[in-house]
Amino acid sequence: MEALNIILLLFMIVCAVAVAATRNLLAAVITFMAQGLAMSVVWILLQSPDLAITEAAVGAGVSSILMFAALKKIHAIREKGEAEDDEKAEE
Amino acid sequence: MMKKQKNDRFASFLDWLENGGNALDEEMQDALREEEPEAPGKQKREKKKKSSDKTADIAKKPRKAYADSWWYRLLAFAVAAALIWLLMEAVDRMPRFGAADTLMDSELTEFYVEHTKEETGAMNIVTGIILNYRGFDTLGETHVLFIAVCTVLLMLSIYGEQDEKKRLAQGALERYFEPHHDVILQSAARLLTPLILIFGLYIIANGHLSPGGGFSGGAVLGAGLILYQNAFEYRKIEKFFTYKTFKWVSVCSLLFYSLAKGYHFFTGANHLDSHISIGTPGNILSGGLLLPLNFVVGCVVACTMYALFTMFRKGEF
Amino acid sequence: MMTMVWWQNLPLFMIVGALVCAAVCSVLKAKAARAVMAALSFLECCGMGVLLYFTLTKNESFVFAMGEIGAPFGNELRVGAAEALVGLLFAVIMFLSLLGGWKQFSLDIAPNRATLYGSVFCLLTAAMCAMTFTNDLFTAYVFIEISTIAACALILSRNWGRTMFAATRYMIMNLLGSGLFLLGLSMLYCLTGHLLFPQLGAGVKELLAANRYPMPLYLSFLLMTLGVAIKSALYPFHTWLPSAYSTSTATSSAILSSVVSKMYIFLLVKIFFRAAGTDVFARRIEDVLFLYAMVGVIAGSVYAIVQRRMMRMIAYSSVAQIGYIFLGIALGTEAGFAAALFHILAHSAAKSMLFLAGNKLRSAADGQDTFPALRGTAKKEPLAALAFLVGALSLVGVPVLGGFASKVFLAKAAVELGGWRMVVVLADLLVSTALNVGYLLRCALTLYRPAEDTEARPAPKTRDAAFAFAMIVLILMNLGLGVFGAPVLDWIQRGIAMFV
Amino acid sequence: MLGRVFTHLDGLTAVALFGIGFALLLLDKNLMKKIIGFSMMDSGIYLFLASYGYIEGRLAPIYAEGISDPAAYVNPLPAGLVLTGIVVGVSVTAVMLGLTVRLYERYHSLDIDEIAEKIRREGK
Repeated sequence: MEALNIILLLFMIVCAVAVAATRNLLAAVITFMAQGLAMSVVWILLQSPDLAITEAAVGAGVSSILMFAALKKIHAIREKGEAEDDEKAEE
Repeated sequence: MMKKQKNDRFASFLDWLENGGNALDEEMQDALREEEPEAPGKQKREKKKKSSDKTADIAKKPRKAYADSWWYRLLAFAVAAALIWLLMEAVDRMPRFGAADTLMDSELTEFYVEHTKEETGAMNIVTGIILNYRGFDTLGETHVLFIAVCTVLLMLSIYGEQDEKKRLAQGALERYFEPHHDVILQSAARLLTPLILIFGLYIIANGHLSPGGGFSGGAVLGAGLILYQNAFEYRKIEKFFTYKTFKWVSVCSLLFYSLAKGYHFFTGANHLDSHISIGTPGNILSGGLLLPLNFVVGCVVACTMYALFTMFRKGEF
Repeated sequence: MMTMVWWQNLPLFMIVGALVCAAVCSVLKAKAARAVMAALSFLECCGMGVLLYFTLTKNESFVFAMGEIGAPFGNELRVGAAEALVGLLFAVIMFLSLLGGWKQFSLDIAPNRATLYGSVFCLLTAAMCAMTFTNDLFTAYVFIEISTIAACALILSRNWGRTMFAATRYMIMNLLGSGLFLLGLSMLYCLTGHLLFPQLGAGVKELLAANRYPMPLYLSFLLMTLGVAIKSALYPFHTWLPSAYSTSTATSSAILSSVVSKMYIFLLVKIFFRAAGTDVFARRIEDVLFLYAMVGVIAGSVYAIVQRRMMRMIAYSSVAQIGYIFLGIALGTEAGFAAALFHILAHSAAKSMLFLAGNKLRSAADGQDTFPALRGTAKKEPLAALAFLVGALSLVGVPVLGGFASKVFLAKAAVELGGWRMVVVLADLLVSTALNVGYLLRCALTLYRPAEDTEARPAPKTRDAAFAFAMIVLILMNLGLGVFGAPVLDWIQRGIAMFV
Repeated sequence: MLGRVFTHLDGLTAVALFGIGFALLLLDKNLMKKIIGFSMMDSGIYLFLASYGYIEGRLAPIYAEGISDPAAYVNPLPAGLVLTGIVVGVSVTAVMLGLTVRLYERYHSLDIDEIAEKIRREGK
């Protein structure tokens, strides 16, 4: 148990550093999601199953889904807007 | 020229100081701009433009280059390190982890463990706490979700006249180009959605008996709806879930929640009999208000999550 | 177990009523939503008034347990004279700001958004009541988040890209603030094992007496103070303030400047008084605050002086005024706290009036708020200009107005304390008064100077009864705070006595 | 100095997450990264809170058959607080995401300085 705990905690720190270092937003969101899932396992180890379920469903689940949706929206705008933007820049 | 460069660097440093890494106050920026003599400043800017063309990512203006400079990153690192060090010092001096002699493990734990079952009828002590003893916090929390939806809706409805058309066009486009025949996704969704929804309901209904409750179950329900919406067309989900459904379900849930909790607080503080029976702890139909409150919270959370996702995806709801 | 008298149930009804109104507002039509908003804020004023009357006549505070079980196991509200007085002020300002911006409301906010705005407004009212009354640190955090999001929505309610950016910056700074607050709160909880103020205070005292964990305790209070300071725009953390206040609508900026940021400060006063205690330990935190406040008073005024636009100038003057409030808190004596609370009252009354009047004048000058454009607007909007003048005079500290009384109380508190703090406070007061004269009166006089192009035809006079009513009440409030400063201060002192 | 920290790994991790998240929220230029930083900061605090509620060898706060001794369960209150906190955090994240999407729609950038620059130009 102790070993699992240590591995998970280390994994979370590595994830946090990776999020800070990466420039790819999609990768950052996915890494963050992985960190949330590790967190939910840690909470089981800390004897709080309520938190584990909530973190998996809300923290790692829905909030990452919302981030993905926002990223997708931004991507759609980028593809559509790039042409317009270039025109403006040329002006 | 050297001096100029220094000046610019100083200006951007001021910029950073002023706004903690955010943007510069426009007035200040104007003032700083005016201090630089016009012509050389322009020249320099053009020069930088040329150099920045090579490094593809760096945008059209000189200030941006500053943001990517190494010592900016170093500074961010230093802030994080200093904060972590300070907090680690504090953690080091705090009570030991996992030991039973901390002050936190005091009368409160004892009280909750001894009384939750008889007073609230919950087998899950955490549910008993958040919906009964600290019900006011949770009431506020549910309204945080509500206000978040309101704010996002408000945000999305801020459009000028000509933007309105663009927005409608975009919504239509999104509808037109959504995947219609993704077979794998659709068959998976057909199989999984009912399971996910049932699982969500299970978590909600057993909130007072086992881990879970309105918040996690509601999020699972919301995720199920999101999956369904992603796999099939909007038209299909709009048969049973539109903006109107969302509005009425969440408003009714919130009203029920506020009124029930208000009644509970009122009778509790005045020491009146609330006429709500607790039942036999351990049964599914027990716990007085806990079960309906869990359901109501679940409805609010599910609606909120689905609504937020739809708004981000379509830009409207 | 004592049962509650009827008026002691009022806090509950006010909070739950506001939450119910918020839910109802979102399904109503725009007009009905506005009516609900106005009715709710009026009723809140009445409720606060009743509470103030009874707490003062009974001369004691009461505790309202949210549920059968009160402290230390459940949530609690606690109402005394100080809470009721500050709450009354907030409720009145919200009501008057709503009235003052009534006409512009329909111009700035499209009907499809009015219902949402109504919900947000009602939730902010609920958060205001809950934060004023709560006796529980974590409840305070939850309602801080509600008011943060509500404030963001209020900033957003106008049609500009610029407001969106202002709201983003506001959110970022405020999230940092709430993060620090939450961390401080959890550290404190981990150390003492309690969340309710009375038990927290006892726990802290016990720990300090035994000299256990002094550094984490100090750090946790410091983090909470820092969080609140960021959220209420104390000087070095004020960066989000000017653009947020100056770009939103009249109602929004009045509410933001005089209710939202003051709520946090009142919470801080409660934390200091009930949890930290007023002894040597709290001193060390107050010294940090003192430094920031001292610099903030001067720096805010200097920033305000260099502004070229009226709204931004008013916004920056808030930075200086918040410096005053923190200066009072940082004195650490009871007189200092009383002076700080009085300055909350005086500044809120003056600043909301300035924002409302300023918005009116700006629209009289065709949406321009540079000083040349504002010339001669006094003729078009005499009442607004008068209100602006009164507000400016009050902030400068002219006798018979609220601002003067509060400066006198602050100086008195400093003199009582003596030492180097007295010298610093008095010097600060002198310098900043001189600076205040510089920018506020310059601006007020600009309004009365004739316009440069005399050709401009006078705009058709708009009748705006709600605005006129709000302005007159606010002017009277400023006068009242100045004339009856001593009795109000007495109420505050009695309220503070009830705190402990 | 740090002798005891290593017996409190959860606290250490929590503090590290808080620090990294704080720095991201304060100093990163990218709005999306700021939002992730905020969530990370919050989760650090929750881990901190929950880890102090834990006592070795005790059960989760759900009544088990036949055990009614208070000393057999961990402190349930931190779990309740964190539960509240998680939901509040998601709401705030959603609001920030909404703002980001709208700003991107208008200014075609996620970089907060670039947006400021564009707004300044727009104002003139």
